Amino acid sequence: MSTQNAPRRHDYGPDLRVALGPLGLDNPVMPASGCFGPELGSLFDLNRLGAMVTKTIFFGARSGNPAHRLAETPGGMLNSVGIPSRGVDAFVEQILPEYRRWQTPTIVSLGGLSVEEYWDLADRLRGVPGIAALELNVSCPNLEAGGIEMGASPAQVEAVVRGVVDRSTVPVISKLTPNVTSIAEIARASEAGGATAITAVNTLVGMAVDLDTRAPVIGNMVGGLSGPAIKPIALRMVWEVRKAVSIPVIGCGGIARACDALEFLVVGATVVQVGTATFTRPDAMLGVIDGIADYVRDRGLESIRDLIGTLRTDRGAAETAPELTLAASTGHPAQPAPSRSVQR
Amino acid sequence: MSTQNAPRRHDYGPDLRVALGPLGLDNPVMPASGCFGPELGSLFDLNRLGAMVTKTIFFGARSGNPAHRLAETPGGMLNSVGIPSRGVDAFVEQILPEYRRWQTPTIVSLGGLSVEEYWDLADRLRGVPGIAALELNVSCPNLEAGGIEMGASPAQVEAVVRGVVDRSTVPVISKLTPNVTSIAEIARASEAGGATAITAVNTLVGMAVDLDTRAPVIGNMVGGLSGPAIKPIALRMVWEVRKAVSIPVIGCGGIARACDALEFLVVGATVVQVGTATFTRPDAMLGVIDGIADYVRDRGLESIRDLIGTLRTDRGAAETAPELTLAASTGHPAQPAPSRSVQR
Amino acid sequence: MTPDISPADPALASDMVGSWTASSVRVRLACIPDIGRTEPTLEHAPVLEHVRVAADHVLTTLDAPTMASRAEPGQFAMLTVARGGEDSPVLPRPMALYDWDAATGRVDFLYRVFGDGTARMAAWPVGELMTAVGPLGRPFSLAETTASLLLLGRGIGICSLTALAARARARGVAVHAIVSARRPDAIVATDFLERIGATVWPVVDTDGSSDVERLRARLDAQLRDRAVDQVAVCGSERLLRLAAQVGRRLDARVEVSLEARMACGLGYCHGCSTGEKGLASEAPLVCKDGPVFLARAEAIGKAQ
Amino acid sequence: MTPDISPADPALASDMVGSWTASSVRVRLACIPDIGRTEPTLEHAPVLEHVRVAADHVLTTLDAPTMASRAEPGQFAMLTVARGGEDSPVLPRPMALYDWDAATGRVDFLYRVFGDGTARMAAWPVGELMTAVGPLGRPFSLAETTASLLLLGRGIGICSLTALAARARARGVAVHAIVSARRPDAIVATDFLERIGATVWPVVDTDGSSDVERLRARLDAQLRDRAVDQVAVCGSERLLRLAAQVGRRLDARVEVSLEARMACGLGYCHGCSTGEKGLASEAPLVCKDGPVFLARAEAIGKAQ
Ligand SMILES: Cc1cc2nc3c(=O)[nH]c(=O)nc-3n(C[C@H](O)[C@H](O)[C@H](O)COP(=O)(O)OP(=O)(O)OC[C@H]3O[C@@H](n4cnc5c(N)ncnc54)[C@H](O)[C@@H]3O)c2cc1C
Ligand SMILES: Cc1cc2nc3c(=O)[nH]c(=O)nc-3n(C[C@H](O)[C@H](O)[C@H](O)COP(=O)(O)OP(=O)(O)OC[C@H]3O[C@@H](n4cnc5c(N)ncnc54)[C@H](O)[C@@H]3O)c2cc1C
Ligand SMILES: Cc1cc2nc3c(=O)[nH]c(=O)nc-3n(C[C@H](O)[C@H](O)[C@H](O)COP(=O)(O)O)c2cc1C
Ligand SMILES: Cc1cc2nc3c(=O)[nH]c(=O)nc-3n(C[C@H](O)[C@H](O)[C@H](O)COP(=O)(O)O)c2cc1C
Ligand code: FES
Ligand code: FES
Repeated sequence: MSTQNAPRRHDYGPDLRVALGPLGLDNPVMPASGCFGPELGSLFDLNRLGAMVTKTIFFGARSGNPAHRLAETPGGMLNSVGIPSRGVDAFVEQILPEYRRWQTPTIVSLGGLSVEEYWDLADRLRGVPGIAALELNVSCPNLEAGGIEMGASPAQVEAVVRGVVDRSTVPVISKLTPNVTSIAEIARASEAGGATAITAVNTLVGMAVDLDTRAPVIGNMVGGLSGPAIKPIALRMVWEVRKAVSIPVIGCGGIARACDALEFLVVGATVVQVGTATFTRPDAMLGVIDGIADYVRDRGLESIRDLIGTLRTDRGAAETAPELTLAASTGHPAQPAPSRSVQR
Repeated sequence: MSTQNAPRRHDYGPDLRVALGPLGLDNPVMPASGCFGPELGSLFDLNRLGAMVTKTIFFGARSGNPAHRLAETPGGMLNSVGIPSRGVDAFVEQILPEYRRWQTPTIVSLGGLSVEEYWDLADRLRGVPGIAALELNVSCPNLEAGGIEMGASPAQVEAVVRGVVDRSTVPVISKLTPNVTSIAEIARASEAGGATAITAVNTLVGMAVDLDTRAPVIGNMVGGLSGPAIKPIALRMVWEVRKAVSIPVIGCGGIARACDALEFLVVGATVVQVGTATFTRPDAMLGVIDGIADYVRDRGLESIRDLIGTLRTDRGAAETAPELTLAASTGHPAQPAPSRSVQR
Repeated sequence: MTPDISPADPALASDMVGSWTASSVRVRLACIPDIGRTEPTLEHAPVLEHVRVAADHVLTTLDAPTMASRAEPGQFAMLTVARGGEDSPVLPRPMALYDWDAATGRVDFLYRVFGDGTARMAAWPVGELMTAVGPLGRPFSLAETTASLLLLGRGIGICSLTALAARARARGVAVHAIVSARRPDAIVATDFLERIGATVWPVVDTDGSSDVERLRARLDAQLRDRAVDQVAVCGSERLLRLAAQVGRRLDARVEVSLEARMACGLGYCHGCSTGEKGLASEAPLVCKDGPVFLARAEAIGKAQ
Repeated sequence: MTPDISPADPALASDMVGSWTASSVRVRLACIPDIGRTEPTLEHAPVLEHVRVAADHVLTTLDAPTMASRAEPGQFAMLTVARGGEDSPVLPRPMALYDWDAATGRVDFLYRVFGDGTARMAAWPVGELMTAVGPLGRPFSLAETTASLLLLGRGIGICSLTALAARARARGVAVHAIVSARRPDAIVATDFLERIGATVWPVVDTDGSSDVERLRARLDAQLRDRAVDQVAVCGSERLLRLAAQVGRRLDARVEVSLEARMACGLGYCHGCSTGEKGLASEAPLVCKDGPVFLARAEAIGKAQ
């Protein structure tokens, strides 16, 4: 399972392999939880994906939220599916086998309405074959703590992660909510809890109103905003997480094309997840993988790993033609500004 | 200056007057700070606006951020202008007189890098004629508190607001940042500090990377995301603020058309601000006002005030045709779901 | 307005969509067996042509041979309305397969230009590729023994019924179609239905002919001597109730095609649940457990 | 690579855009007086036609009579690229006024189809209204005494210079235009310039003719006997430096048109600052204090 030795299921040309701790991946592209299912296997070869991620499962069965569960917004969408679940036993017996029809590693997303629910799930899944890693969706209300989002509390996130890590033999990924003042703080709590990697981010809480009825469009009143609209926010948060922790980061939020994914890799994501874009075009992930391969090849890089975290923060040097500099006119040390302004 | 007696500068047909405490407005539409200037007066009649809002001013002169200061994103834009300022004296002597060419009330936006800077500004502006209200832009880093955004701390927001209220004779509006876990908490702090109204929200922090140079597109690395992309988030936050406080709320974020503004009014905003849309179409605010008037007229409402805060949260009743109900099939008390699913 | 509630039936619960109740009749919906569904495919399909068929109604033809070869009446496709370089609108649009030809690979969609997505569909440049996923969902059933089929379509709801009508006519089944719309210029598909030899009753709100009580009376009169073995309905709750009552009286099987907002159309996003509450697990999904459901009318007894 | 820095000149500071330094020459930019600017207007202007003038280059004509009646050479407009029902792209596109006719109200823009916004402009349905704000910014100056004008335009930078050329020719001024582009098929505006009687030197990267040292030599040779009173440049830093050096040698006034990302074009959003750091207050705004700036070359002395 190590990066270097893992057999590659598909030849992308350049070396696109990455690793999340002990889990080696053929390429850095995987679906976002809730935006993927084995049903997609009838549309394209799921062996081409870096990994598969299940929809979040809960311990028991849940019916999910009332309709409407979806609404479209400028450049994005709101969803409040409410995580219907057939329960963990049905998952292991009926759903997980579906995933095992492909060689692609399967990451199972776990949810809970209390810290212990995550732990119980981890206990139940311990040793179940066909699970490459667990992703903890902590964007759930903690019913024991008054319904406040679990993921907003560093202490609760750390407790959830630590408990699951203690109970698992596979890598544990902590998936963070963006609805917080400091995502860096939650990232550090995840790392402290023993997470192998961090996924950033889940959806931003949003709302829409139907002006005919003056009622919220979404049955649950509020829903999660996803899609290209949130990409700038997600990218900034991934960068903040990257600076806060030393474990790998999985970037997620608004990625529709290779260029989006590359921005996440440049700011320091090791892996990217594609969510909403799979609805727009079910084969979006293939375009992302191919486009990343093209970029790596065109730039003459040895491997995708030479790209990750290469954000240039010395803007002047990065942007200014060597022989020309727009210099400060006040005698301060040169603070070069972009020279582009006259270039066309 | 009371709502009922204020002479109306323009006849909109229906009664669109609203009030922010003692400040009566002809209609509920005003620009968002930083997205407006008297320069627009050459394009349309600024007397048609409910109010005018200045760009945020600082006490001293500031040069602002390096280029690029702007970038476009899906359904929105990033900006990091950095609030260049000629300082408060230049503002009073050169800029404020420009605004006074119109009868529309002028709201002056204040910024600061410490709690005291806001207070000093309030002291300096006390009694200056032509200022209808102050709006406190607390989305500024507090340099004295390690550069953390002032608006993320309830205590600091309360201190800023209270100090300015103590020093002012005009209404004080607290403008909140959306980059927090609980905007309700910051809203309550503003109310406790004595704010007359609350504006929600400022921009969400975002980022973009130039894949040619691998440097951030924005000179300041990160910028504020605005425009239609953020509307669902802003709307949700306005609703949360509405539920948290009893003072009027000014909704802001992604409003481009009357239908957007109406959604904010329905969830409980008394006034709306239009920012980015004025760049897209400089006359966007006129379209918003006219469209609101049409809606109020078409629905047979007496006044815009009959619309504010009328969100229906009893979904079934709002959505279901009276004679038909999709009933639960398990014997639980009826939980009507939308009947729309078969209506087309 | 509190509806009558039928007692819980745990065995049926997960298959149950819900029940519509009216003064004297309750309509219960249930899933039909998952046998008619065919394997979907993703095609980058060129748009072949657009034909404006009525006010705001457009028929768009795609070249989608695999979909055409697998389609069954009542199935639908998810059509991406973001063009090549665009990433939004993020959601594809669910559209019934109006008509198709397995030999040529042509698939037709007939839709009302309603919002942004359908406006984009109608403006899609001819020749440009559109991402299309289908066929999706469980089709209408058509029993071997069916000799007479009644269709009730409201608005563009009729577009989900045309292919069933064509299949039925090809088998020699008699087809009667009530095509209901607000205004005469929103009546669509009647030419298609007439061409294949269906009896068509167009009815509209503007002259009151679409009124459900008038329809009921007319149906009572016209159907007196004829048997109806099957009823298919789409696009209106009132028509659904009428259909269920007719079906109950004539002992005919009634199927309804439902709509819901959809993201995936395949069954993995759970966005299109009928939203039924109070079930132990999730209510049926319109895209995967439907869009066609079985409808049964039941008289509401006193003893609940 | 650390550039030479000129000592602070507080009086100039707020007018100073910056200085480009090369091995032996520094180019200093300063604002020109705010006298030529005209009052902008907002027009909902019908698109009259699109003409494809070169590979990826389109000339679009608007019916914008007020703008046409007020325009001055070097000014620009902000064109909304979101169509009627759309709210994004949120930023309008700054475009130089390429040519106009106050009598008919026609205004031409010539642009390279580059990204989403320019692609939308080129695809804008003829007859549909486009929101256009202009004329904006400070125009080029043209002194009464000017008898000979040299233009240096790189890429679509030439589009900011055409109107100045026309104005100059109308006054009988001799106009020499160097039109530089990457490839021959990206050379634009030469037909316009020839029609008005300018001498045009098209140069391209593909045959090396656009190389700045070759241009310098050619200019040295050709300009030996002729006077050049004014130089206007747009679209390239190298050409700007060349222009400044030529201007310094011939004692000619040199003006450059700059670009920056813009949101308002009017001076209130502060998005387009030249970004100069270290000034006491804000650096000049390209939209309002420019886009045309005065450029001066200075030899770099030892004693800084
Ligand atoms: C299975 C199925 C088959 C359909 N077949 C047809 C058909 O043959 N002809 C036809 O005209 N219409 C059909 N519809 C309805 C069609 O999908 C909607 O009219 C269309 O999505 C409207 O998109 P819009 O962008 O124009 O409207 P908008 O209101 O701008 O759409 C906004 C969002 O709401 C969704 N939405 C809006 N209305 C509906 C609706 N009625 N059902 C589901 N989602 C909706 C859209 O998909 C989109 O995500 C069908 C719907 C379903 C579920
Ligand atoms: C005063 C002025 C006059 C101009 N005149 C012309 C002209 O006559 N012909 C012409 O072809 N181009 C001209 N440009 C450049 C033109 O504005 C850009 O090419 C255009 O904005 C690109 O838009 P896009 O959507 O196609 O590109 P994208 O890259 O998709 O644009 C993304 C964003 O960046 C901005 N942007 C991209 N390139 C530039 C640029 N070079 N300058 C400013 N903003 C940019 C866009 O406005 C937009 O907000 C001018 C620019 C300025 C400032
Ligand atoms: C319909 C839908 C369902 C989702 N369900 C889940 C889920 O079950 N668990 C989870 O962790 N995230 C879920 N998400 C969030 C996505 O995994 C992802 O974090 C988010 O959508 C941002 O990425 P995107 O912009 O690429 O969609 C869901 C998102 C959508 C749109
Ligand atoms: C270019 C730009 C400059 C802004 N400057 C300020 C400012 O000076 N003070 C402030 O409080 N908000 C400022 N904002 C934020 C807006 O006032 C507004 O809160 C935000 O843009 C969301 O609204 P919108 O989506 O309608 O633009 C600025 C926004 C933009 C886009
Ligand atoms: S639309 Fe995704 S499950 Fe039905
Ligand atoms: S573009 Fe707004 S100030 Fe220049």
